Order: sequence, then C-alpha cells, then structure tokens
Amino acid sequence: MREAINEALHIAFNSDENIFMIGEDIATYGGQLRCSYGLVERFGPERVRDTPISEMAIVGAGVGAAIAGKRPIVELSYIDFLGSCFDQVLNQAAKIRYMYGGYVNVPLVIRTQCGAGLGNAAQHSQSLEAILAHIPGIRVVIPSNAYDAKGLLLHAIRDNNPVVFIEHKALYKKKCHVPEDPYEIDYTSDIKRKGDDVTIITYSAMVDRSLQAAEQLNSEFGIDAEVIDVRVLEPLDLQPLIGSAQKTGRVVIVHEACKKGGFGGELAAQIQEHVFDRLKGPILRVAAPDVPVPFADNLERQYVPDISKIIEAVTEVMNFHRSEV
Amino acid sequence: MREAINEALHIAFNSDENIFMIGEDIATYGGQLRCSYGLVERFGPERVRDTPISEMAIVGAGVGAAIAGKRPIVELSYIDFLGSCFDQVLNQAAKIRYMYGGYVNVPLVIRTQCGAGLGNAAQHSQSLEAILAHIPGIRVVIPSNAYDAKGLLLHAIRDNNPVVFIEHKALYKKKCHVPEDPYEIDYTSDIKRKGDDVTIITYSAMVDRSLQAAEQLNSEFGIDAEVIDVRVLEPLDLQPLIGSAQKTGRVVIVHEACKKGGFGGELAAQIQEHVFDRLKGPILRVAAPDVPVPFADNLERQYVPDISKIIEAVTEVMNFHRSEV
Amino acid sequence: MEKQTLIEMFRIMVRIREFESEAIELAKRNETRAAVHTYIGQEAIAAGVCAHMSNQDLITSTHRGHGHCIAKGADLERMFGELLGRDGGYCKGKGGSMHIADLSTGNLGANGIVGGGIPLAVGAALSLKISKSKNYVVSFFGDGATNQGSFHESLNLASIWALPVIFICENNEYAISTNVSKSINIENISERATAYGILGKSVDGNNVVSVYDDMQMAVEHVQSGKGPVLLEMKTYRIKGHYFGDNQNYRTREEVDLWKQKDPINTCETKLQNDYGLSSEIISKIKKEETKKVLDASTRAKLMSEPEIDDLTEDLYDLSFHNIKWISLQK
Amino acid sequence: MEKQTLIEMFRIMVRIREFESEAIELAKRNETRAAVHTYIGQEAIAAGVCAHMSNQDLITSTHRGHGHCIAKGADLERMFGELLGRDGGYCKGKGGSMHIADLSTGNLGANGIVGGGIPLAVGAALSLKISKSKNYVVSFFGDGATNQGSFHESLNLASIWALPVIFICENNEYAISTNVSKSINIENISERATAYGILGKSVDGNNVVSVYDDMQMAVEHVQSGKGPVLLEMKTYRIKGHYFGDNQNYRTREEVDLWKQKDPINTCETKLQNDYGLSSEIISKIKKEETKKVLDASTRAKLMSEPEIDDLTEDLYDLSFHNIKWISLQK
Ligand SMILES: Cc1ncc(C[n+]2csc(CCOP(=O)(O)OP(=O)(O)O)c2C)c(N)n1
Ligand SMILES: Cc1ncc(C[n+]2csc(CCOP(=O)(O)OP(=O)(O)O)c2C)c(N)n1
Ligand SMILES: [Mg+2]
Ligand SMILES: [Mg+2]
Repeated sequence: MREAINEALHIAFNSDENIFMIGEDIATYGGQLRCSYGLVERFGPERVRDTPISEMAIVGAGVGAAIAGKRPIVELSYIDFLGSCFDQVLNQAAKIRYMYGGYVNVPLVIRTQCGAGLGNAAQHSQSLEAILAHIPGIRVVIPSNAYDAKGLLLHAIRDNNPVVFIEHKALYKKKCHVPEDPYEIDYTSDIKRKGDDVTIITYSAMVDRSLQAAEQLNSEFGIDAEVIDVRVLEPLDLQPLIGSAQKTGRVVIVHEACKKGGFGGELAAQIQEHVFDRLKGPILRVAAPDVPVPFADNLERQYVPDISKIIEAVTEVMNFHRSEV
Repeated sequence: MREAINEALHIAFNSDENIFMIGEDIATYGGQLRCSYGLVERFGPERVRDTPISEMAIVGAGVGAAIAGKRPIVELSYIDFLGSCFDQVLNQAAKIRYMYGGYVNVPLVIRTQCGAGLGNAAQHSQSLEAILAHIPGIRVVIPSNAYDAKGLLLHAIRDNNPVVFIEHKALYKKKCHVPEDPYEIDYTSDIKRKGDDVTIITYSAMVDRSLQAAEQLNSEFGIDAEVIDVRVLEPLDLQPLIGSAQKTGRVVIVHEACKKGGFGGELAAQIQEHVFDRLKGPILRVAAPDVPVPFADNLERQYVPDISKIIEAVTEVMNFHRSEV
Repeated sequence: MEKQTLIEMFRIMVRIREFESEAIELAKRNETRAAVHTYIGQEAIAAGVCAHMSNQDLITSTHRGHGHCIAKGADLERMFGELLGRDGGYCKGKGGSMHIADLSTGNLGANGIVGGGIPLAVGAALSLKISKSKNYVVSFFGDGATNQGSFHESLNLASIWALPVIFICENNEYAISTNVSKSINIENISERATAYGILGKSVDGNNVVSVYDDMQMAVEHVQSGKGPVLLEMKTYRIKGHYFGDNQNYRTREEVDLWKQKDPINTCETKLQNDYGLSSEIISKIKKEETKKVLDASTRAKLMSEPEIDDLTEDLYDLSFHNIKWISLQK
Repeated sequence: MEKQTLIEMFRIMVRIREFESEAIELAKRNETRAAVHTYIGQEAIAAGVCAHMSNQDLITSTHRGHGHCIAKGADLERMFGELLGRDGGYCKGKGGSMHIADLSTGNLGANGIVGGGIPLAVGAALSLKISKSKNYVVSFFGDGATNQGSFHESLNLASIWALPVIFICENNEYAISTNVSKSINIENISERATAYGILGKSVDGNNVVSVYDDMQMAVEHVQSGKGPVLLEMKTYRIKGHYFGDNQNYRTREEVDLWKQKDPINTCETKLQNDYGLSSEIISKIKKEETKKVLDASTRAKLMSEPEIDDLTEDLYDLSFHNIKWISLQK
C-alpha cells in the first residue's frame, strides 16, 4: 500500500501546484510512514516541508492554508497524536464551514497511520476512527488495500472538505495490483466478497482477516459470507450494507478499535433501524477488548481481533434461533 | 445543580487535605461554571488555584499531581476545550495505569460543562461524552439533576481512576431537594420512572425531557414509558437497561449529542445483543442532527432533541409491526 | 502621520465604539443571546493595524473580534444580523458574535477558542509565501492566549519558515478575571519573541499613532522576508469580560485610571491640538458613525430568522475541486 | 567534585551504555519488538542529574528513557523483562521500552508522546509544593520537545507558581531526522527561559562534571523557592533515532566528530588524569557493569510471557479511596 500512496502523492503534486505537504520528517527522510519518498527531490522544499514537533501548529497551518486557498496535505505520523492537535480538528477544521455559514471551505487532507500489531504499545497503536466519525464536518476515509488507497486518496485530495485519511500500519507492506495511471474511487462501500448466508461488515486491516475468515467459513462450515468493506465512515454509504443485511438476515461487524463506543455500535444501530424485520439474530460485533493496546507479543495478538473470533461470531449468529416469546 | 456541586466540593475539601482544585478563574471569580464559589475564601489559595489559559498543562498537572499522591480536581470550563488538552486525557490519564502494569494510579477528577441551548454556538455547546466513553481507562459520569450530581461527585472523588464529570449547562439552575449531609451514589443506572410499554434510555439534560415526554405519552396516548437515566457511561450499569428492554420489548434512546457515532449507537448495539429475542421493534435513537451546534435561537431549538421528537420516536416504535418475512 | 490617515483611523475607532455600545444595548434588551465580548478601550489597535492592510492582507481574530472585523471593513448590517442570529448575518445566523468571517475583506474569522486562530494565521502566511505573494497576515489575540501551546508552536513555525505574519498580542491586562501578572511572570509579553529568534516590541496600544507607526515597521519587516514579528499592544479592557460580568476581581479605581487613557479621547485631542481639526468636524464624524451603526442595527432587526431547514445546510461543500490528474512520466 | 561521586557517576554511565548495547543486541536478534531508542552518547546527563536525587525526588522521562530509569536506580532485570514483554517486567509486559515507570525510585514514567511528560512533572511539583516538601522534580525531554505546546504551557505554569521543577532539555541535535537548526531559530534552547522569567542555562552535556555542577546550582535554586530552572544539556545522539534508522540525513563525519567527545571516555580520562584512578579499577568497573547487565538480560529471558488473561487486567483500580466525608458546619 505504501507505493500506492506514494504514487498518488506524486500524481497529485504533479497535477496541481496548489497541493503541498507538511509534516514531521517527510522530506529527506521520506516520512515516518515512509510514504513521501521522492517528493522533495522532485517538487522541491517549498512544497514538501519538514516541520518541528508541533502537531497543533502543523494541523492548524494546514487548516489556515486551506482557508487561504491552497490544498494542503498534512502528515500526522500516528493517529494517536490527535491528542496533540485535537482542537484544530474538532473545533477548527470540522466546524469552520458550518460556523461561518458555508462561506469558507477547508480543502485539507490529513494523512495518518493507525493500528496495532507491530509492538508499538498503547500510545502508538490506536484505532480512533470512531472519534473522528462522531465529529460532524470531517470526512473519514480508511482504506483496506493498496488499490483502494490510491483511488480514495486522489478522490480525497479533490474534496473541498477536511478529510482524515487513515492508513493502517500493518497494511503498508501489503501489495496488490495497482494501475500506474491516475484513477479515483468514490466514497462508497465495497462488497469484497459475495455471499448469501451472513454479512460481515468491516474496514481497514480487518477486511483481509474477514475475507480469510469467510474462506474458512465456506470450506469448513459451508457458510457463505458476504464481506463488505465500508472504506469511508463519513459519508457512510449505507445502501450496500442494508441490502446485504436484508438478504442474509445475519450481520457481524468487525473492527480493530476497542468495542465500547466504537464505530461498530453506530453501524449496528443503523442497520437494525433499517432492517429490523429481516434480522434472524442479533447483530454481533467483533472488536478489541476495552483496554489500551498492550506491548507484549502474545497479549497484542490476543488483543487484535483474529480469524477465529470472526468465525466464532459468525457461527454464533448462524446458530441463533429465536426463542418463542 | 450548581449549589449541589458547590456543596460537594466544600465537603470534599473539608474532609481530605489531599484534595485541591485548579482551573481558569475558579478562585475569586468562582469559576466560569460558578460552582467553586467560597472555596478559596475557606480553604485558601494554596488549594484553590487560578491558572493561565493552558488546558494541556492544567489537565497534565492534574494527572501528575494524582500520580504523585494527591487527589486533584481540575475544572475544564467547557468540554469543547478537550481539543486543547486531549493528549493528557487520551494518552496520559487514560493509559497510565494499564501501560505501567497497574502500578500507578491516577485519582483525578476533571469537572467540565457540556451542552447546547444557551446560544453559545459551535465551539462552546458540544456533547462529547461518546468520545470519552470510547477511551478505555476513563470513567465518564454525567448526572441529570442536583441530587445525583452531589452524590456522584463525591463518589467520583473517591475513585482511584481518572473521572470526567460532565455537567450540562442547562441544568445548573435546576433545583431539587438535596440533603445537606454528605452522601454518595454508586456508578449505577437509575430508573427515574417505572413503566411497562416502552423503555426510554437517556442521560444528562435529556432525562427531564424524557420524563416530560413520558407524562405526555401517558396522558395523551395511554403509553406507559419507563425512563432510565444511565448516569454513568463508564462503567456502564447495563442490567437495568436490559431488564427493562426485556420487559417492554421496545426501546428508544435519547441523547443530545449528534447521532452519528454517539453513545446511543453503543447502547443500541449492546441491548440488541442481549435481548434481541424480546424486541418487538427496532431500537430507535433520538439525537441531534449531525451538524455543529448553530447559534440562532430557532435553529438551536430545532437542534436539541425536544419532547415532540421523543414522543414521535416512541409512537413509531409502539406502532411497529413485524411484517411477515 | 498624514492627517487624512489619522482622521480615517479615528473614524474607525468611533465606529467600533458605537458598534459595541449598540451591541451592549442589544444584550441588555435580550435581543442577542450571544455573549458580547466588547472591544471598548482597545479600538486603537484594530484601527492602527488594519489601516495598513488591503483586502488581500489577511487577519485571524478572536472571541473579542468585532473591532478587527470592522477595521477590516466589514458590513455593519451583516455583523448585527449575525449577533441577532438572522439569515442575513455574516454566517446566516449559524455563528453568532464569536464566529464572524468575511473573506471578501480578508478576515479569516473570529474564533471562540483562545489561541485557536494563531495556527490558522501561520498557515495562511505559508500559503502566501508559497504563492510568492507580497501580502501578509495579522493574527490578533489576547494576553491570555500567549499561554496557550498553540501560540508557542505557531510562533516557532512562523519563525523557522520566515513567514509573513505579524502577531498582535492585545494585552488588556485581563483574561476573564485573571490579571496578566498572575498568569505571566515577565514584564513585557513581547519578550516572548526571544524564544523564537524573532522581532518583538511593546507598544502603547491606546495611542493609535504608535500602533500605526510600529505596524508600519512590522509590515516592512515581514515584507522584506525577515520573518514574523510579535507586537505587544498594551491596553486595557474597559468593560467586563462580557456583558454581564460582575467584575469582582478588580476595583473601580483601576478602571477609572485607564478610562483617562481612552484611545478615542487621546486621538481626538491629538487631532484637535496637532492637526487643528475642529470640534465640529469631530462631532460630525461621531454623528455619522453613530447613525451608520444605528441604521445598520435597525436594518438588521428587519432580517428574518434562518429557515429551519437551513439547520442541516452548509456543513459540507458537496462539489469536488476540478483537478485533471496527470499521469507520471517515468 | 568528590572522587567517589565521580566514580559512582562513571559507573552509572557505563551501566547505561552496556544496557543500551545489550538492548541493541536484543533488537538485532529480534528478541524485543520494541523500537529501541538508545541513550548512547547522552549518559553523562542522566548520571550527572540523578546523582543529586533521592528516591523521593521525582522524574518524568521520554521515549529515550532507559538512561534516566537506570540513573534513578532501576532494576535492570525488570527493565529487560519489559523490553522483552515478560510478566516480570516493570509493566508486566504491557508497556514495553517506551513506558517504564518505577515509583519506588521516584520515576513517574517514560512517555511515548513527545512533550507528554512535561505537564506531569509540573503537577508532581505542585503536589510537593502543596505538601511543603523539600523534594523536587526533574523533567527530561529532548530538543524536539521544546517545540511542543505542552513545553510552553508547563514552563509558564511552573514559573508563575514558583514550583520546584528542573526542566532538563537534552539537546542531542536531532529529532528523528530533523536537525535542531531546522526546527529552532535560536542558538541556545536555554534562552527560552526568558519567555517565562525563569533561570535558564546551557551546559556541556557530554561532561558529567559540568552536568553535576550545574544541576547542583539548579537544585539549590528550586529548593530556595526561586522557581523552576531550564537547563539545556548540549549533547549528541550517537546512534540512529532507533535501532534500524538508515540515518540518511547526516554524515558519518559528523557522527565521528561527536564520538571524539564521548562522555564516558571523557570521564574516564578525567578519572585517570585528575584523580589518579588506575586503568585496572576502571576496567574492573566496566567488567562489573557488563556482567551485571548481561546477567540481568539472561535472567529476564527466563521470565515467562504474561498470562493471556492478564490482557484485560490493570486498567482500573477497583477499590475506592477511603475518605470519611465530614458534614459542613454552617
Ligand atoms: C481554549 C480556551 N480556553 C478557555 C476559554 C474561555 N475563555 C474565553 S475568553 C477567555 C479569556 C481570554 O483572555 P485573553 O486572551 O487575554 O483575551 P481577552 O478576553 O482579554 O480579549 C477565556 C479563558 C476559551 N474560549 N478557549
Ligand atoms: C506528540 C508526538 N509527536 C511526534 C512523535 C514522534 N516522535 C517520536 S520521538 C521524536 C523525536 C523527538 O525528538 P527529541 O525531543 O529531540 O528527542 P530525542 O529523540 O532526540 O531524544 C518524534 C518526532 C511522538 N512520539 N509524539
Ligand atoms: Mg486579555
Ligand atoms: Mg533530540
């Protein structure tokens, strides 16, 4: 996925002079995320700027430049550092357009990295997308593979609204075919696997695990799961989710963020609002437990939802039988 | 509610010398929230400290003092200013105990003010409890009246974990009988009105509105609603909610925060997980629309959920009939 | 100082004072629900600073922002409309007193978050620098805001990139109830410039001529590429923090002392003594401005409330910017 | 400088160096998954600062925290245990390299958030002040951290309350790949003290004697109630930001130049030349420390992994503090 993001950035810089990027160690070093290599060499230090460790000013400068007519890209090296710039996201970027009556746009993209699995411990491993999705005014894009990442990032850069683009650290090394030419992907949910028995709704690094679980469910239990990658939490493309839930009557939601207050709750609530009638069992959620991300290898492996937990939830909902009331 | 909180603070200061308070304008001025009057006169400027406008340092100083053995109370004048101190909440207060293997406690109370309705506009009117409830390691207490506020605040001050105590600005002037003597209220949900037909789950300023809606539902439609005040989002006392949902089979969740990603989603998801079988219709949510809080009087009145919207949702779920699948 | 320039600044100062007085009236009569943070006593600063600025020069402002807004040339009727929450207000009633922006005059917006606008100014200045523009940005904020982390990070960032931004700290002695001496341990806030290796200077903010002159120096400094400037304007908040403040934290004597240094009176005296402006002309200006303000207020009251359906409008721009993606040449 | 004090500091420096070298070995052999940010080259600072401190004097530390931890007297085995993610580690394996705390030695904890620990130090100092204790707090952080808002807010708060806290900025020239000259526009970071009206001083951080002496001055300053001190320790990060860093942002020559100022060698020379310490004793100390470190590492490897069920433990303390509420007398 890293190369796909890098390609998108190169295309963007090459296509519009108003696009520039700021962030910590993004120039010569190529970024802590290693996604911005080659940019400073090609487009120069005016448009690719290393910053001090000043997240509030960095994100704020992005917002300010966006208001003033540029199309900045800000790299926030870990989503955990939202803590250090939250005012600029919550009270500035998200609210400016509405608060000023629709007269001021904020075409800003904040690229950042989420997720556990690499031993980075509690302060460098979080999945905070639910917090962002609760803030009206922020687009939240969270791709699950290289192909989607490139198309969604180019789309996000053309968006006239602030976008937080969340890259899962475990996906950077994952590859798939990515066309060299520019292309865009709309803010849509994507059915990654068709199936009739149960709907698995997921995003980010959990898409792969869900697909693997689906294969295993099929081969071992004969259960045919549909896997939908939400891809974008705001705006949420609900129709494919509802359509699928209507068809299967059984829904499992999978995300890596801890369960309580996670985006899975929102998805579950919306789906049962829409298709209550068709549900054959409760909507189940597979998510991390409600604790910070632990460091130790075995604890962290237990922390991140794995295939077996997905399979367990699917079989549970498949085996659910309405008791007579 | 203001007097009740002030009383709790006086009792706390009077009972334990390790308790002290810092915040903006809390001493002579009595606080932007007007809850800390009389404290500095009685307990002196060493324990009641005005601070500069430095939310990160204020909350951080609270965390540091708590680690070092004190029991600080920090006043954050608006919950919206979480933006300016979020790292200390998200990455420090919440994670310290777990991250350090359970060896370090953070007995800190952050008192803050939430809510719309008084024309304070987008940056001074938010309801951000869902964000806090998604962060493992933080207690979230959100009382709906003066009596509960006093008892819950004293309980929170004895908690050895960080607590965010959220006071709705529209409740400060509301009065009810509050005993003068100290008392505590555990972290429990509270059934504020018994009823058999439908369960309304709510908290904070929406409790009163829900109770009014319940009366009207009773008198106008003969619908007997049970109203449960969650009071504490973490730890969540789920049993009364489930018990009631089991009994009525119909659930409406009401909160002032905007709907998408709000805590209502979590409540809905948990309840349907537990009592799917007994539900006679979808769980509905009444919440603010997914926009920032507007300034204009008529827009803000439309923004905050009112009795009519609660009644509408209740009648909708009462009229729901399962169609044959 | 050209006479005409001084008269023009005087006029702006009077306009601001009149606007704020009317805003207080509206608050008294419960016609605006907005907390009104008035600029009374600080008018020389906005007037003297903005006198140098074109509509292409940008500002960021604060919760106490009416003065900046007016000095940048805002339409008074639309301002009152916003205070009243009307659809013809600057933000269609969505923002209120603390949230007025006006891109047409280069006003990037007031801000309810103390220190919240400072990083925005840095970003705007960065955008100007990348565009090789000669324009510059002014960020207004209070003494209290200089204790925010955003102040520190912003000044540092502006310094290392040598951005064309002038930081104007209006030290009015108070942050709500807290005297600056209780929140800052140095004599002059301008000394904070030292921490960033930029130019800092303290100025008598109640004297519009000093403000104007030092601003001129600052403009030349930033335009010559020497990086940002921090100007501390020493002034005083004559009224309470907002209309309704009980002000139990200061004495009437203290306020009265400062009233003697009223920036409008000071300017008026100067115009009469040094420039021979007649009291007739002065009172004519005052009357004109009073009328302008009251007319605007009256007209604003005739504006309608926003449509209820407008509640969910204006959050997102649903159009996408038109960029033709160009393939990379290998 | 007493000979014994210097020898003891030398010993601590060697211990830190050996610990870090072994940590790199563990990383090389993939035995720890933690990003190892080594303290190599900066040992004189932790050693010289902590030589003054008792277990009741407190520190806050950083992502590059092993040195502080050791200088405060931590148990090496439990440290290695934590790096390896074992149940006998300082955090039972939950924290890893960046998150070691040890209240028994006064170490309030390392921190993965740059600048995150500085406000905690201020709070701890406030708590000491309220308790009328003579103890004080040291906050360690890097050059890069001084560009964080938390640095600014914390120093200001400590200043106005005259808190007993010593801010130790370890200026090792880099924040990851970014040279300090690209992120800060002044010669000496200690000049930032000016902004808060507190004492600031720059010190040769590679010379443990200077560190020790200036720390002594700072301790006397804070203990006499004169408020906080900012000490900038000039040093150099000899290794990459973390083990695995390609270091494409600096030259080998630059690194070699600094290697000549190695704090351990410098101290060793001083011990030999000025204090007549024999090379036998020196190599004995080195051998002892190497052994201590390697033994600790070996023993740590024998610790077990945490129990899986421990995953959800330790988040909350389920007990409530015992306070008897007293009614208010009217
Ligand atoms: C981040 C933040 N903290 C606190 C407040 C509450 N508040 C509003 S105005 C104000 C005082 C600001 O003082 P100063 O910066 O000196 O500006 P002045 O009001 O004097 O113009 C405070 C504390 C806020 N709006 N934002
Ligand atoms: C708030 C925050 N921003 C960014 C980072 C990523 N990061 C980790 S260490 C580091 C460099 C820190 O530099 P400095 O403070 O000089 O300490 P040093 O590494 O040199 O010891 C950065 C940017 C972080 N951990 N926290
Ligand atoms: Mg002020
Ligand atoms: Mg450094």
